[in-house]
Amino acid sequence: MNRKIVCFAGLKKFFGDETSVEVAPEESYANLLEKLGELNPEAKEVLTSCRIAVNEKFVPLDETIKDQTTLFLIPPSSGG
Amino acid sequence: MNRKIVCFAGLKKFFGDETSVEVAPEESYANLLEKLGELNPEAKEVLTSCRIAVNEKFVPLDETIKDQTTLFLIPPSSGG
Amino acid sequence: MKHIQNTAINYSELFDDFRHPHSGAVVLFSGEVRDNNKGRAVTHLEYEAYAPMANKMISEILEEAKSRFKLNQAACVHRVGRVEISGCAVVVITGSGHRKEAYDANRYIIDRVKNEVPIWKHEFFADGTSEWGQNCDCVSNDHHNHQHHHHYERAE
Amino acid sequence: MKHIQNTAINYSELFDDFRHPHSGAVVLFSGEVRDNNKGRAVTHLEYEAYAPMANKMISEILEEAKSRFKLNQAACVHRVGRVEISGCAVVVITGSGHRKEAYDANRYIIDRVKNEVPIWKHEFFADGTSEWGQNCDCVSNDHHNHQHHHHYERAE
Repeated sequence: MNRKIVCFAGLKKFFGDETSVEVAPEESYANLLEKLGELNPEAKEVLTSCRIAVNEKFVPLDETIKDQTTLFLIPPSSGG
Repeated sequence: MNRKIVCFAGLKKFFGDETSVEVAPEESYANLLEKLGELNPEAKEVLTSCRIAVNEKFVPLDETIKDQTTLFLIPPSSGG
Repeated sequence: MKHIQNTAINYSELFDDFRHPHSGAVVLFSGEVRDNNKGRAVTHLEYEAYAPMANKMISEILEEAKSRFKLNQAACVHRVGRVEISGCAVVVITGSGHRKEAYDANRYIIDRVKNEVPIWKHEFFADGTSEWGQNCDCVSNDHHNHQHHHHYERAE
Repeated sequence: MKHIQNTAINYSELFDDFRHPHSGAVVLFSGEVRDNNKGRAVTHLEYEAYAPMANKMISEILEEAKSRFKLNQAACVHRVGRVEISGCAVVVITGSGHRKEAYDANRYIIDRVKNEVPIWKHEFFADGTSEWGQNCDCVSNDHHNHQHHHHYERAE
């Protein structure tokens, strides 16, 4: 199953505004971050501190990717 | 020597806008507060927490009253 | 006088003027008149000051805060005269590179102004009485050990 | 969106509207763009946000602050888009009966907004380069143990 991933801020340098990754059933969000790191090894460091949001809520990374909606890849906040 | 004392806020109830007290040479500001307490015993309690200012500066109460200028009797602050 | 005024404090204007290219954090505190105090309905306040001394002391407190904290700017204005409910009695503005200093300095200034500067609050209550404050924020009834424990009803 | 906007923040108006008869203390924090950061001259910033989520999270943080502290009111607006030097990037206003709560709640809100809400700062430097922040106020170089340690130069 191909999942659409929306990227923000500095992540766009590595993946553009959005990218997509093929995920198998039972894979977790952490697995998805790993795959993104393989896609672009330069992004590996920042990916270790990224969170993932689904439906405007952060998801625990060890959870299985469950729904069909778009994933949002959230780098560390730097507002204010 | 008769000293003029300017009063503020709640002190006016006891002494009016200003009052005067006769002080002998070598008397301290603390002595002056005592005399004011004798003038109006109801004021004794608040006088224990009053400060005295001369030339826009607080003076140590145990100091001898030394100059000719007006004394300002300063009750506890309650601004803000 | 710069720090004492008997007309409404225009904090918007004070704040708009308070820009500094090195300031990343600006904190404004406004002390306002509440409609109640210790369970009693308040109609308005009147502030009295020993104005020249109060002005001088506030100026000194601001200078001390600027050197103690890393402030680019600091301002404080206190009202005298009648202030209505929700009216601004005192304003403190601090500007610094980072927010910690701006907050800490702001609080330092207002605490010292409230505790030390010769300004007095006269509270007018809905029942027609009035009282000279008493400034303590302390909720405790143990007022014996500090010096701000007085309130004395005014004979009307 | 109530808490995210791409036009200048009119803090004077926000502050003027922020009156409450039970509030004795109103604290306003304005986070502004400094002309320098870590020794480098800054020309301006641009903020990006995952706006619907940021808006929702700020709203939740305000509600939590209101119940955690004794606040009568709380407001927060964050800019997106280009903000010039001395421009306001974020404003937080809190109103409470007493000043301690107003200060503490204000700081609680800005700390959480800066650390948690999906908003990102893009710094533009005088030398023509730019960088995505890096938000930490920490002065220490030991960035290994917390999660806000990234900055990555953008290929222009």
